[in-house]
Amino acid sequence: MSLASPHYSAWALLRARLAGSGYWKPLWTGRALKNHYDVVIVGAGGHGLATAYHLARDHGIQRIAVLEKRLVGYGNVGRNTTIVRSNYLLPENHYFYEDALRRWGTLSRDLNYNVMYSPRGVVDLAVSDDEVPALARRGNALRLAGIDAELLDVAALERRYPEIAPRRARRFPLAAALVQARGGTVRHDAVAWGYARAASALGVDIIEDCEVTGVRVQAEVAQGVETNRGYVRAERILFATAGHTGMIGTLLGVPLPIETHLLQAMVSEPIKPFLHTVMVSVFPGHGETYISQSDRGGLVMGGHLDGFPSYTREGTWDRMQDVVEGAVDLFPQLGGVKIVRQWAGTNDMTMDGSPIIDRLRYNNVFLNAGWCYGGFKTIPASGAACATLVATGTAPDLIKGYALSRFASGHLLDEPGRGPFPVRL
Amino acid sequence: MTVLSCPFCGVRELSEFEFHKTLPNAGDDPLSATYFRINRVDDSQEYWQHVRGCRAWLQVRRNPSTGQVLEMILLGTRT
Amino acid sequence: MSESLLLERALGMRPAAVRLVEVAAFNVPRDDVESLGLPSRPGAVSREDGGSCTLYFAPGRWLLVAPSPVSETRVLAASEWGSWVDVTGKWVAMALQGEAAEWMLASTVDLETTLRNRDCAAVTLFDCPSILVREAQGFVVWVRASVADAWVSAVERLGVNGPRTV
Amino acid sequence: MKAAIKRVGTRLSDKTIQFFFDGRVYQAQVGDTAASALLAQGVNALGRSIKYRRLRGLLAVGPEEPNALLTVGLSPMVIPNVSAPQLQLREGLVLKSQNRWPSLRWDVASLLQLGGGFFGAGFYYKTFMWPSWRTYEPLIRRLAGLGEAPGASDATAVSVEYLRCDVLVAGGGAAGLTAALVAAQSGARVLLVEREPVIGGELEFESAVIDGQPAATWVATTQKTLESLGVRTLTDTTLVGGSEGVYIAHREPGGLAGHNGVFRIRSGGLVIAMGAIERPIAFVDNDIPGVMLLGAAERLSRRYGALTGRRPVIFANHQRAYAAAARLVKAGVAVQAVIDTRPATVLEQDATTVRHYASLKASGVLCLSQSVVVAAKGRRAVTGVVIKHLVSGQAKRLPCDLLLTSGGWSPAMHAGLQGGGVRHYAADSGAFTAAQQPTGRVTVGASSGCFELASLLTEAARIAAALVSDLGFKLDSPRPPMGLGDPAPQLMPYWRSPCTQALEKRQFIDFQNDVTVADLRASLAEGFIDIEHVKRYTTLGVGTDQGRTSNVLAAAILAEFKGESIESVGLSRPRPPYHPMTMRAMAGWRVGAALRISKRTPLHDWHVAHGGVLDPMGLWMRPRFYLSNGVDAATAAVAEARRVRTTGGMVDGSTLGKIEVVGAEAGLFLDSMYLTKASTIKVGRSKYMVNLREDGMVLDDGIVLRLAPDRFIATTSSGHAEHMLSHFEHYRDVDWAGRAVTLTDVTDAWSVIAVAGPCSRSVIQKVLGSDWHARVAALTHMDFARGEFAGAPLTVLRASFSGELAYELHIGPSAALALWEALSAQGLEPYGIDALDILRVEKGYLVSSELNGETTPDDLNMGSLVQLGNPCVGRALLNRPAFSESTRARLVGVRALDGRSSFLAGAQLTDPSSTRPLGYITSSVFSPTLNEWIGLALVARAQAIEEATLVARDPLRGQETLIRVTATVHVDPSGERIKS
Repeated sequence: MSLASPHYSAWALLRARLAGSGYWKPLWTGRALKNHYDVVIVGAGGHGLATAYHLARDHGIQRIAVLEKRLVGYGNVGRNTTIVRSNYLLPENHYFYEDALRRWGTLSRDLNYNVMYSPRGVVDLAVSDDEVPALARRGNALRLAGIDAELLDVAALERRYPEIAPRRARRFPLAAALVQARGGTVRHDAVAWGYARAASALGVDIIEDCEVTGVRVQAEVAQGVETNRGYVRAERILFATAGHTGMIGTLLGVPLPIETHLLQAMVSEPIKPFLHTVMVSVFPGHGETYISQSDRGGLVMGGHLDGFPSYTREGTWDRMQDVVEGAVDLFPQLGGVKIVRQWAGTNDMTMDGSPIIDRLRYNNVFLNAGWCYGGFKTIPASGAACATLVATGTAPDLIKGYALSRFASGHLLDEPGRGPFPVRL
Repeated sequence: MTVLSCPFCGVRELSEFEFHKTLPNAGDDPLSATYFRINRVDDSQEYWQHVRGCRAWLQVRRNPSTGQVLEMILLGTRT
Repeated sequence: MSESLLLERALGMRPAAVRLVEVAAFNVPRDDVESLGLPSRPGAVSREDGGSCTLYFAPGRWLLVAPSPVSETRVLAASEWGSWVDVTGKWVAMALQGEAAEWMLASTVDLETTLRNRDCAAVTLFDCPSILVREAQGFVVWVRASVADAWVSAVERLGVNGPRTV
Repeated sequence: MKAAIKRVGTRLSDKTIQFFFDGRVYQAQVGDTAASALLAQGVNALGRSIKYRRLRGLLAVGPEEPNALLTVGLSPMVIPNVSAPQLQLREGLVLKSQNRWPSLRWDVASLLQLGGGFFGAGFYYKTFMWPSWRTYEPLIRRLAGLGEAPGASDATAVSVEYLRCDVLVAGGGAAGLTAALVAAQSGARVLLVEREPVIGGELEFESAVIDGQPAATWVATTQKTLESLGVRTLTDTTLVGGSEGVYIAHREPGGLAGHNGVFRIRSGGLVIAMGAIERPIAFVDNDIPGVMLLGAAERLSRRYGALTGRRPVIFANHQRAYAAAARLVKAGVAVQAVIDTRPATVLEQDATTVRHYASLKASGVLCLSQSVVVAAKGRRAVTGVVIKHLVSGQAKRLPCDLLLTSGGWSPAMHAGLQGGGVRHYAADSGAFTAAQQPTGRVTVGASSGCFELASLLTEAARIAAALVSDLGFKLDSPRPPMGLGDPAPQLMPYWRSPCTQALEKRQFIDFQNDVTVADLRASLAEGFIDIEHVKRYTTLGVGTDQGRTSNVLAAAILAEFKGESIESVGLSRPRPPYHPMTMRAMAGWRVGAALRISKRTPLHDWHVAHGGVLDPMGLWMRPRFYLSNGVDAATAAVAEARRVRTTGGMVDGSTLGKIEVVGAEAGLFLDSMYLTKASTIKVGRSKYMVNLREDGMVLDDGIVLRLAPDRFIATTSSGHAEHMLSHFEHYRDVDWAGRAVTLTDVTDAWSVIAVAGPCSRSVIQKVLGSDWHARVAALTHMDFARGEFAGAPLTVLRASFSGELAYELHIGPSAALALWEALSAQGLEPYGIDALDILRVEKGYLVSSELNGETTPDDLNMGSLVQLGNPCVGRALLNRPAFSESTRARLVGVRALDGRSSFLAGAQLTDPSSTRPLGYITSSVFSPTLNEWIGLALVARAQAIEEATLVARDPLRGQETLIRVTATVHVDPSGERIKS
């Protein structure tokens, strides 16, 4: 009997129905930890798993282990607000995020796992005419790069998204919106599970409950990792540990341009779908809200960081309040709808707001980190590009901008011009 | 973490305070001081401002894994 | 608005009726602060004859509420250890009296903790930067002039939809 | 509608009211909930589940109810998902069942359940991939959700009240009341919050005697005692969040948003006494309407007399079943049978149960031990049960119209797990409790896994005494209340009845989300083994009820399948809020216009009265333009700007940030903050200065005035004022601590009226009078003079935002209006922010479009200032190689090549032959002076050459304009006007 997860399809569902129990198999197999790998990836989140998948699929690397302290997909890949988009201002970012967005389009079929990519549109609302030039600058940059973007005035907004009632009197009246129609949402957990399943099928060992505690180095070459299950030799090591990246830097004695902050999200009780897009609004006086409605009917919301370094995964009440204030301002009809759950993830915030995919101190140690708010939406692109970096030792053009050296050289990728502060609300 | 104790104002809700940055502990050169951090899960030196209170700048030592405040210094004075 | 509430918005906007001075020391605490007639305990309020008072509202910072311009000698003395800045017009006074005063404030601040062991506190009330002062009867709130209207609207909203729901 | 017989219950009055449910009129008594009134009138089915749309009745009486959720009101003014057992009826209330079409009884989509198991956990991940999910999603979304989405605004402000106490007691049952009493007697200030409209908890129906009084009397006495000790009690109020001394409680009387309020409670200690949630037992078709929790039935019976005449079978695994059965019989409920999973010997462990057992037998109630219900029978309502003896395996069928189940209780311990606190599992009671609580937080009563009254009272008193003692209160030998209630449960954990694997898909665990035993099995088979994975894969516990009735049951069944202990399976982590909370309650008073405060200048009312069109700019309200100058912004602004250049105008600049910097070292401090030196400014003079951020980017610019050798005023741009103040304060407090410099925010202490244009000098001279005449005349560019106007301090600064001869009048706010009106009386017209923008772009002056946090001084053509070598904040990082590359953008002026076409800020600039951006337009205006569109742009240094031709590409707005690069100053490059 094969241990491998069978191909998924409507036919398979029917066959499983006829076959009774035993038809479906674990998505990834809990293989034993071996003592030597070509590549050890630390962190079975979206980036680690996607990189493992691409290393095995695109580069034919045989012996790959993904070591995970807790569970597959237990970190930010399963804690975000599921938004995907590529409407970034800077070319280094928008080409990369666009690569991801294109891959989202076919990922379900590539992985044979439905990740429910829903290109329902991402609408960035402007609450003042003063914001329009910046939106236009971004949208025009996108259009010239061949990426979809539309600028809607209030009248167009009203036609397209009447649910937001753009002409309603508000403290900050809506002025315009930048829309990326191909942006949308993806079922977050499915991404981790789908990659884990596909990587496992290609022979990748996914080892849960395996914490990496140190790196063994000899003559400036990393030899392997110490884990709570013993030492594992590794030819190459990739760290993809999101909120715990700062500690990895400290472990290796390399200060990193990263602080770990909490980002929370919350969901309402399910109601009949009325919001068929993703709305994003930033309000003057410390406030941001992004809101969408899931296919279950719950309103999924998020906003700013909690605002101080934290690993607690317990979001502050005040930030939840702040996000909900914004949501009620955008949709006053939601006043009587109840919030049922709030949660938080630990985000690896860099000092310019853009990620880092690069070597880390040693020639055979790599880092995939600094995802700030944007980690989930890049997973397919990050996995492919990072796999190339790890396999060939050379960063593909798409991620050349994400080198650690950019802070010293000044080639910063500071989308909002916020400067070297993860938090400035 | 729900409150902080301002050395001048006493116990106030967290929302009155704003975190600014972790202390430049990765080196004194401007590049390190501006961008690079030594992240410890149990001990973080930070600048905060009691911006919606007395506006004092504070140096706060915290355990970011628990939120526990280990030390709180009122800045702006030279002793 | 509740009848028992007296909301005044007079002091700050009346020209020459009152001078406001913010005093800031280079260093805190300083031994000679009291010799200059400034209260030295955080949150202390000292009141003088003639209606002037001094609020110790932030580390090394005092707000002097004086009926007349501050004397030249005090200003000169300050240059040794700090500064005196005329801020007349920066703060507007709101007097809250009557039994409604406490619950009105309770809809925006934990009054007891904020004023524990002190008579004044720099605090954000209804999102407005304010200095809250406990008076013999009720409170005086010094609100930043640019948000005084916002403060009054917030209080007026409470009159219709007061926090006393129980 | 048949006339209902008057029911008797602790919460009912005789007065009858009418309400509507799914279009029919029903009668109720005042005090009834929607659930009690409907059940009393034989309405069993109250909703449909979210996934399979199974017809469902009431399961529980509390916020844990997963099934009976109703929509209240008429479209579009509806409130969805209101828990029927918590909804207090009012006259004429309109209720609707949810998630069904066309009716609750006949629902088309319920055909989905025919595929039961097919649509089980993981279904969606395995299909709908071709051609894409988007093909199917709209149809699937049509079936999503529970209640109707409200269509009308429901965002009125909700009151917020800050409360302070020493001990917050959450829950007013026997344990909570005892804890409150002990704490209050110690002198601690106690606040008690109770979710129900009355206190008492289970004492409302439990047969108990406390301190020699019947339970109801003890509750009443205790309430009086608490009152006399100053304890404030908030009923209808639930603890929803918070930890470590700040807690949030939500008051929602009648189970309906509308009169709700939020309490923000600061407390030294927290006593969690929130009771426990009864959990069902899994058996086949345990979700048919009429299958209900035993405790729910007790409440319905006692509070509302809603079950009289019904014929229930009781199925449980503990002693309490017999006491409950006896009470139901006494209340006129024809209990058919008590099915107990345990051996008969357990019954003999206490005399009370023996007595109940005997009396039940005598009443003709069938009592079976070691027996279980394996299946409920019935289609739309339960009509019978199939019972099986656990030892003999014999099965039989019993008719009934209600099936009351109880598998024990899960302590409500959400609040005990925030901010530290771990879970502990007690195998004997099948209860998870919170352990290792941080200081100041304790759990008592059923919340702590204590289910027997006598010991519960003693323990609650002991724990409360220890808590107040930790908090520093003295207590002389607390005397705990002595009580006797229902016997200890003697519970033997029992989770699910045996069935074939094929039927497991009808053993429901999470009713709202249709998670069945089969789903748990499937989840494990597919490798989702950890409870957190199971939750995510099956959607267990993610509904409105957050799995309150299902979590422990699911853990137990997983433990069975995995061959592990329940403790090692654990529960998924509970998340706040502990109880669903409306969004408007969360928003409190920050709704509508009050979302954020509005800042106003002293001239606000004048602008409004004179046709100023005010828009938010940050938190400020500022006039964009005046209707007196044109019907729309574009027309008016051009007219206003033209007038400034030809005659003059005035603008309200009060929003400018102002910081007074004082002290012997003030100049040196400012030197460290600005690219150029302030210490070289002469007294009475001012200077245009630029700040850098730590990373070298230009942060802000402004004019610095030197009032005295040791006194400066630094002005900042309006939008950056708050940040700049903090930035200055940071350096003052960190690097300049104790040095001779102080900072005082004087933004609101000075109103600013900027008067610009050829007539400005003469108008000011006229208005200020003869005293000022010569002084104003003597001012050269960047000079200022100080004095008084109308009793307020006045500074007249000759400086220009507009490139005209211009003066900034800094005036004490008390005289701002007088000065403005005096200027107006001299014929000076106001202009708005849009006109100001035109004037400054004509002169190439910068605003936030150019100071966007991405530009170095060199990018903004201020390289010469850097060359001066002042070692200020941010300067050290300006030497990075990227900043001098030829692709790095630099500020230039731009105009249309044809001198006519328009272009807009935000257009990208490219070579005519390429679409690769080389820069973008930061600002653009129609210049009335030049009669053409002009702008500023950031363009790659290689192309930032005057007269270079570029294309402004604006595909978003369908514009493409050939432009030429110019100098940044479009009008009066030699500055003749300023100097005039």
